Amino acid sequence: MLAYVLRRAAYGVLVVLGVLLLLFVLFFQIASPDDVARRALGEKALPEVIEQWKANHGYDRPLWPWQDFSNNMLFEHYRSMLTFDFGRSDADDVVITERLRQGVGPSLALTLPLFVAGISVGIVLSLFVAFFRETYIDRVGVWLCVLGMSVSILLYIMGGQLVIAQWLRWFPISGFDPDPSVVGRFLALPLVIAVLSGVGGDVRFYRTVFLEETNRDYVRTARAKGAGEIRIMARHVLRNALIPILTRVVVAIPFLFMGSLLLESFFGIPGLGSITVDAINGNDFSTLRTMVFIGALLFIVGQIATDVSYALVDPRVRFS
Amino acid sequence: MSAVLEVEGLVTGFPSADGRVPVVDDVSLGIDAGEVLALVGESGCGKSMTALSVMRLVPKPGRIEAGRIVLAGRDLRELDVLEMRRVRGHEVSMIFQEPMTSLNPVVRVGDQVVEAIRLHEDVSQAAARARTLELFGQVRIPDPEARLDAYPHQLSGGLKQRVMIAMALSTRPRLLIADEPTTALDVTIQAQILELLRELQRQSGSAILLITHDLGVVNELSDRVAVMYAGKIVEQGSRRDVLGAPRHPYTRGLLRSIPARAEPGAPLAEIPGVVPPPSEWPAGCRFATRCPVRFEPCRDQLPDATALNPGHTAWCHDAARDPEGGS
Amino acid sequence: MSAAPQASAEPLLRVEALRTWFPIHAGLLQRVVGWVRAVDGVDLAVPAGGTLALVGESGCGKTTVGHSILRLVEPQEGAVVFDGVDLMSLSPAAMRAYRQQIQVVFQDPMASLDPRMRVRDIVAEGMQSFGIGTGTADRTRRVGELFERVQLDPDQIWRYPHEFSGGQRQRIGIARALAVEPRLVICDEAVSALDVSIQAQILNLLRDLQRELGLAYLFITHDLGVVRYLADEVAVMYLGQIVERGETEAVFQRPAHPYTRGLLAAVPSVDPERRSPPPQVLGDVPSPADPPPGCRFHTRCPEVFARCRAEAPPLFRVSEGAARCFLADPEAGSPQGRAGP
Amino acid sequence: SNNPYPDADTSRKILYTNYNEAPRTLDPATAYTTSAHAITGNVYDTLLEYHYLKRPYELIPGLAEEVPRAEPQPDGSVVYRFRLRPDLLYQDDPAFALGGEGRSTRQIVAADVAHELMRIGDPAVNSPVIEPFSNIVGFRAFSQSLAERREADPAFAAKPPVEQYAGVGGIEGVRVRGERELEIVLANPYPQILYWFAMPFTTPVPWEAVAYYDGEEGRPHFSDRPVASGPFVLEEYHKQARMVLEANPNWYGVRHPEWQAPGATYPSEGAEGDAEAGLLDPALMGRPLPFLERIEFRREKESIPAFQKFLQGYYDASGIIRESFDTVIREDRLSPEMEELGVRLEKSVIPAVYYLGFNMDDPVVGRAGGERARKLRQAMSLAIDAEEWLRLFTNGRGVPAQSLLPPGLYGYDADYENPYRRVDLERARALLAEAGFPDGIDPQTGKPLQLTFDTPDTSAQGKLRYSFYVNAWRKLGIDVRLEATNYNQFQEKVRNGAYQIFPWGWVADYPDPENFYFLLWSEMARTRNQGPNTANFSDPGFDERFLAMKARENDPERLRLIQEMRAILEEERPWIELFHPEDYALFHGWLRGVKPAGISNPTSKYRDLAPALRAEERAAWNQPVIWPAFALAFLAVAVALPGVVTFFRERQ
Amino acid sequence: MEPHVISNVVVVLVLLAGFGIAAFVRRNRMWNDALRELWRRRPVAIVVVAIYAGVALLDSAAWMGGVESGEDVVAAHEAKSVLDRLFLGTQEKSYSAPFADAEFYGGADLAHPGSHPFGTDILGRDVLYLTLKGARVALLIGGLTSLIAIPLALLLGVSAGYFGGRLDDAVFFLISTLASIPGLLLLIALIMVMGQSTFSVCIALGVTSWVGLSRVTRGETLKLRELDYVKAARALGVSQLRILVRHILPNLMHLVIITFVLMFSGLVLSEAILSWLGIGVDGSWGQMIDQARDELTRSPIIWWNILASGTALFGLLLAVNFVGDALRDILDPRTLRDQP
Ligand SMILES: Nc1ncnc2c1ncn2[C@@H]1O[C@H](COP(=O)(O)OP(=O)(O)OP(=O)(O)O)[C@@H](O)[C@H]1O
Ligand SMILES: Nc1ncnc2c1ncn2[C@@H]1O[C@H](COP(=O)(O)OP(=O)(O)OP(=O)(O)O)[C@@H](O)[C@H]1O
Ligand SMILES: [Mg+2]
Ligand SMILES: [Mg+2]
Repeated sequence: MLAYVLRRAAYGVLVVLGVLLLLFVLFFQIASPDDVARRALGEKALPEVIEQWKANHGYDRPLWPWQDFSNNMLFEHYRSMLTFDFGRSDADDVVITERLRQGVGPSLALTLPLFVAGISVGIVLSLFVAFFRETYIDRVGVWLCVLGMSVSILLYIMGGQLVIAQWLRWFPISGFDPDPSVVGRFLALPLVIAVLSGVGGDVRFYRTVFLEETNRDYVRTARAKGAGEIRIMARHVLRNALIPILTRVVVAIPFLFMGSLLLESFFGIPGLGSITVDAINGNDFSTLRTMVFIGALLFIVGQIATDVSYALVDPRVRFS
Repeated sequence: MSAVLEVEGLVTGFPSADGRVPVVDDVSLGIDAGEVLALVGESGCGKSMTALSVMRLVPKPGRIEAGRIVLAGRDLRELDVLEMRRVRGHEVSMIFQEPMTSLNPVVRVGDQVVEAIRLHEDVSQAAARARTLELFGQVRIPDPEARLDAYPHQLSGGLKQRVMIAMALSTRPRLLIADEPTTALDVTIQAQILELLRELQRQSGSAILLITHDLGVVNELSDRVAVMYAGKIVEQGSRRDVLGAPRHPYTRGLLRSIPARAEPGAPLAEIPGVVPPPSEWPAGCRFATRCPVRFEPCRDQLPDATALNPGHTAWCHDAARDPEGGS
Repeated sequence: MSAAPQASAEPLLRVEALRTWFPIHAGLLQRVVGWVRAVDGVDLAVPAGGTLALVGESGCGKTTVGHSILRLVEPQEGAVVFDGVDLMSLSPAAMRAYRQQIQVVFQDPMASLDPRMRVRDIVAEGMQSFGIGTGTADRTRRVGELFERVQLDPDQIWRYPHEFSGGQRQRIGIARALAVEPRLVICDEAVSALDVSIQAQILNLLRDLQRELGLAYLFITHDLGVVRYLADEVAVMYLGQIVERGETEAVFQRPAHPYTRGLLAAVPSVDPERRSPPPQVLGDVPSPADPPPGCRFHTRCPEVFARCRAEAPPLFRVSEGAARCFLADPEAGSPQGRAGP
Repeated sequence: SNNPYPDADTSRKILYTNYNEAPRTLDPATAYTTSAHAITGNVYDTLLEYHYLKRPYELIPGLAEEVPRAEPQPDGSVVYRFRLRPDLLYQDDPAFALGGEGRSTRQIVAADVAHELMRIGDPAVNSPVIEPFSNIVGFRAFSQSLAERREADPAFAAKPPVEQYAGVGGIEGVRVRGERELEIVLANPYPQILYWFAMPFTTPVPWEAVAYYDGEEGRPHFSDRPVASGPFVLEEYHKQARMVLEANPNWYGVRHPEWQAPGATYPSEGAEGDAEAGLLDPALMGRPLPFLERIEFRREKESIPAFQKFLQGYYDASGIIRESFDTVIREDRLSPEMEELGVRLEKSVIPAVYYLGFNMDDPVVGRAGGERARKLRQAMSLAIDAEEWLRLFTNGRGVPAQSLLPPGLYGYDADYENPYRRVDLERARALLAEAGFPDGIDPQTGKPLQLTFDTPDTSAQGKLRYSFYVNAWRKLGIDVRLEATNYNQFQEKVRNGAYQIFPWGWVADYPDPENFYFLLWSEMARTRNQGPNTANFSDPGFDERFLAMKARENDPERLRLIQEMRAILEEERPWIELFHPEDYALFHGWLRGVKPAGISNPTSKYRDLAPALRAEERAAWNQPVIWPAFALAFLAVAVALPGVVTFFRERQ
Repeated sequence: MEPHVISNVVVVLVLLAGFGIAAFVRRNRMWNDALRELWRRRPVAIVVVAIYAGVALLDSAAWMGGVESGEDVVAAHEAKSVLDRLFLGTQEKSYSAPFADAEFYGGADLAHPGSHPFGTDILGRDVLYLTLKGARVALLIGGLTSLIAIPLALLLGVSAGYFGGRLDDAVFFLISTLASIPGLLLLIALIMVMGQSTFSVCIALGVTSWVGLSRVTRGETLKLRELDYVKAARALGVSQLRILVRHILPNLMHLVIITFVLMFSGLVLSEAILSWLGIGVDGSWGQMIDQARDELTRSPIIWWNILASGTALFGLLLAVNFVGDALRDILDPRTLRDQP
């Protein structure tokens, strides 16, 4: 088991290194440091200011090791990323780590409940439709799911803001305040919208998984034992279904990140997603590449975590 | 002896493009206490559906359409869902063909047996566990204590089948249905399982409905045999009668095509053709399309039961024509 | 016996000391931490026009032997001498020519036919590959002939596999093998998945084909009834090794290895007057990744004694064949120090 | 509840407003955007200010005791003498411990202003406004010697900046005469210099703050941490989410209300119409500033939520950010719904001009094209209907521009009509034919003349806006391709001179025509000198008049020069002047003392609000509508229930 | 070459490909049956998809000339598609509500009163026209992207799965690396690097979406490689390439089709998000939705723009999702088995 975890982790590290190489090519080779400097400083910047800025931001070295082995951007890129010393923003000189620190709180405040709510609502609803399989409830459910999946999240957000916040006035239309007395008000609407927009696809997927499981032989065995339908669903099917569901959940981690890009921007939540969108709009390459890296890192860690939790859920993996 | 299970005129059908197809058609069976009835027949002839009908576990959209299934005096078709649930696993248990997939892969095997016990008896976890341990000993699982906490994939096929048997016997059912319990196993393992079933049956006195397509297995374990072909029972009788003096041409053909019975080097007797799919069943005798001795009425007339020896019945126009006959 | 092979002649196929191990990967760098000894020193011979049956329990390596002969998996060592040529030494290109002479029929009649191809194309594929036939039309004609030969309706050659029944599909598999005019056919559990009545049809067909075409069969099965009916010689396999080999009748009448005896005893009887005695061989086959030391069978052997646990027996010659058991060791004399069963 | 603020804050005098993009820097020497000035303007006090109400703009003393007069010197130079008020304090800040153990604040002195001027001259600070200050004697020399000394002497470069400034002897034309006296010596007349002293660039900056907030050891950077001399203190600065200003207890207006200083007292006289607008409310007049306890800027990236929150009463004012004002005005007036809410509308023309520029370096549309290109530009100018554009995209907010000068500036002539700034397609077609492009056909290709229109906005809305111009030109048969890139790529193009037509705008730094005409001065050419003359316009006659105009006070001669330059532009058409935007700011009834400033000039200290009224209105406007939730739940149950019931009833 | 010529060539190619596929399907019983079944289950959805495709084709076939030189002089010199010609001269000055007779603001008379079923947009263009034009963009996004992604995914996935070893390790590593970067971020980074154009959006979408498909094909190939019929082909001496082409690829096709159809909606939805970020494709529904955002705060509200583009997007995705769903049931034996 431990060896398994280690092996997964080692591969994860390898992938992290690969991601960093990709980022390097994209952000250093293709978008050159001179461009970045000029974008940050504006056009009036004198050449010496640009040089100074490049030096301050560590952009003043040759790119590749074969140009200068001891002092090059590639190794520096790896070093800074792997030590979480992301340097300063290209756009406004803010220490990126500091900015991330500020963004993590609001992001987690949104994504964690979203994660939990999304999964649990999805599972509960899909158990419901799977339980009533082959009745009109199931069919109506699947219809609604496909319907829900066909709507762009932009429309969900715009519609949600219009109807729930503007017309019904249940929640603030946007914003964020970490003050515990009000934070819930801000998160409620994005949560409802995100869950609503994602639930269609989730339910459809989970339902397929549940149905697949309910057709397995061991379910027949359980029935032959005299177990009731609800017990079968809860005790037998759910646990087995957890395995494919876990995969889906991890696949959802970057989507969570991506979803929060939109949600946070629309709802003015100053989290990582907002920071990313600002970085995109402001051509802030250092922040953008940090966010891409963090996103990838989250995903990789999440994947390792799933594989490990697989092992916990699925004894076939645990004991192999 | 009193009948444990009495099935009368059972019809189980599936919907298809042209109406409902009865894959089990007017099947009647009876099993006495302590008796082993073997149901044999080729793949797809409806053996499993018969068994699942008894359990009322026919998969949707299949449905039991007619007939009575009387278990110890109660017609199971009259029971409501909750009552039926109490019957399953308690009065009738079932072992399936595939030990590999019939156990829940993520639950420890001990717990699966414990669940079976506690579903029907109000006993503590510990007591049920103790019973399970005892059962594991009974089914000859080596090192039962350790195996209680094993997961299915950690056990070999033979052991898994033993667990299934332990689970089926855990509530001392009146009737045990074994649907091809050894088909997936190697001969040496099969021999051990058959031996085990034989012994357990002697001890507990449960009636067993053994479903198989292997006439060897039939011979090893059963007291009486019912041969099924295309949804209908074609011959029924004691083991000796059916295997030793079969009267239905299908049973005869079946026995003759077994290589072990054949003379090495000589061509095997074969039944030409294949079992027709339900949609192509002839109106008369279902075997008529392949029968070497068919004659006029076979094609359009359903054969009646022809009693031969006491307890030996064949549904065949030929047997009816010549009750003494036989080759 | 009608088709007794000439014992002296060089067999069509000779397998010597064949070893095929599958690596088990684990650890940080997917290092090989162990080996599944699927085939671990197997010797066999299939005479031209004869039938060798390879029997054994599930997982003992029968299929791997078959695939190793065809080099569908690459064996680690050993020789596969076909018609005097060691196939192992051939380049892939040279091997290709020999593939025409050895064909295989698989167990699962559904999985062995490409569901997206018409059966005509399935059967003709080998002909095309080896340049048999002069063109598309010619090949189609040949496919029709083959269909007749395996007792299928030649009008059905344009159908897809799923439109056939299990027995018919197996006939298509046989037709595909025959299409390239092989000399040896490896039948890997070719009848196991079929009902007895259908199985009988296929067995008869295989027999007839052998007579007509002089085919040799390596017949892999676990059904001893089939073995006895069909095979001239039999090799019993246990955990990657041949434990006994000999002429079929001799092995059935006088099995020399306790495993063979157990196997034969375990076959349920179909004689209503007779039921099998309680089984002698108990327990399960050990894992080929971690075979027991000494004699591989000693964990289940009713006649095990001390030497079995310590020492791996070689193949000893017995009357008409060979057995890998110290009980058959002519030098040991009376088995001393024999432990109770 | 949809109240985005803690309920406890309801009764406090907190002004809620919003921003779109956080300022990149709050360093007064470099901050040059409206969004930055919203903070720096309130936090940093300047020597001079604008009168809050009077128009045209009038300078009043701020930290200075009075507005200095120009004192021409015999050698042609001009001296301005500033005198600071006594007893001015900075906000409390740990940085002051650098000047003496335990100190938390100190007096504001003239040397601090000089320090800031030197920072502007410091090349390392990279201030965007070096050019106007170069009029100060010795300013350029200071920059140069600083750069040279740093280059030559690494030990010098490592010293704190103040010591470096002292080391090169400061700026010759900036003389500190004691704690409160400061003299500025200009080499030549440049009357506009005083306006610069009403902008945050010239605020006193304590050297301690610059030295202390260096971004090291967890201390923020000075650009993120202003040290206030003004009415408000930056209390919280979370760029992504919010910025909070609190009243500064150390501000002279708070500590010395008895002075009745003009920069710390609500004015008692104003411009025409102010009385009607309630700006001369006796409850406000003469009262000491500031009125507000606190100002909260909340980040709103999207305009819809921001505006909705305004409607719900959670923002006190709206429509201040230029980019996001698609408001709710009908036919130039507030809609009835708005009026019902008690919202007030303040219109004001912003001293700004929006235009479409031609790159005069371009061979087709520019100088090299000679007469032909001029006719083309004239024709294209005649096709653009700015009024229609305003009607479509800004609800008519804005004054169609006839020249580059916005109303309210010296030299603006409301009666002037530019012959090329009306729509006359006939004439345009004729000009086009004269230019050699009959019906827009380029004789070289035989196809419609193809030009590119480079825009810095890739948003969908942006594309729509710019399509308007493209469609207009298509009527002439000119095929203009829209090349939308993001702002930075656009700048890249501009830097490389790879553009033909571009949209741009300019907001006045100070209310003087010089601040507009310099945009076409050849010295300011973008491609050559990286100046703001993005059209790369260069005309000797224009340059000559510009330099003359720049050096003059407002007099008839200056007016004449302005008109001559206008005539040159009218004919040459380097720009198609579009409009002068109008700011339609919306305010809730509870907000008082609001007058739009137009030019970048902080006015928060003049604002007052009535929290009780606000709380009442908010409560009335924000009753949640709950029944749909029940209806939805009922519907779901009603749909599912029969199925559930039959499912459980089903017997086999 | 002129863009409209390319576009016309593409139309011809698409039509030819369509006929080719139809001919193939007609001959191939299996696909024929599958399509018949699909038609039986989802006639409406298929018709809807066909309508969208038809509109897209109508907007792709373009030629010069035959245009009256009206207000827009340049238009006479530009190639116009069939769709353009149908809506020629429907321009108004600004907003008008559906079927209105007068301008929405100001109430000036319209040039074509009552003839705009979805109203007009701020520049007076007919919204129905713009919405229909969006179909071409949507299909272009899906089509061009899949033209990039599918061959790439098949090439790498199949060869990695089939040949295994180093190649598989390398491809698997590439897949893991690309897959671990959140799709949208990678998309954004690529577009920012390549510069924004329809083509680069499609390339970026292709690069980010081939990974999923490649993973599926690799896994399936690994499975297929071990199947008896592939082994039989190897035993018959069939060449590797032929095995790939004759046995592996056809047995992957259903997966490719299912994945593609399900991917399609993802692509179009992603484009909408990109549009919101200002890096989308010109003329897409995403862009129309984004343009309509501010209009929702106008008072009175301008609702027809977002309704038209939102509905068009929704309708296409709904139909595609329904078709994809049914296709999956029909083609994928795994889920087939699941139907009890
Ligand atoms: N879900 C189903 N839908 C339609 N027909 C079915 C279904 N399940 C079984 N059948 C049909 O019912 C018939 C009887 O099936 P059953 O499983 O009882 O056969 P069996 O005798 O047990 O065969 P085997 O030996 O293969 O287990 C078969 O012809 C089969 O085609
Ligand atoms: N590709 C492979 N990689 C690793 N192990 C393998 C592989 N193929 C077979 N094995 C293992 O080798 C052993 C022998 O397998 P093989 O398939 O040859 O057995 P068999 O005798 O044909 O069994 P069966 O009767 O079940 O077909 C088994 O333990 C199997 O798990
Ligand atoms: Mg069955
Ligand atoms: Mg095998």
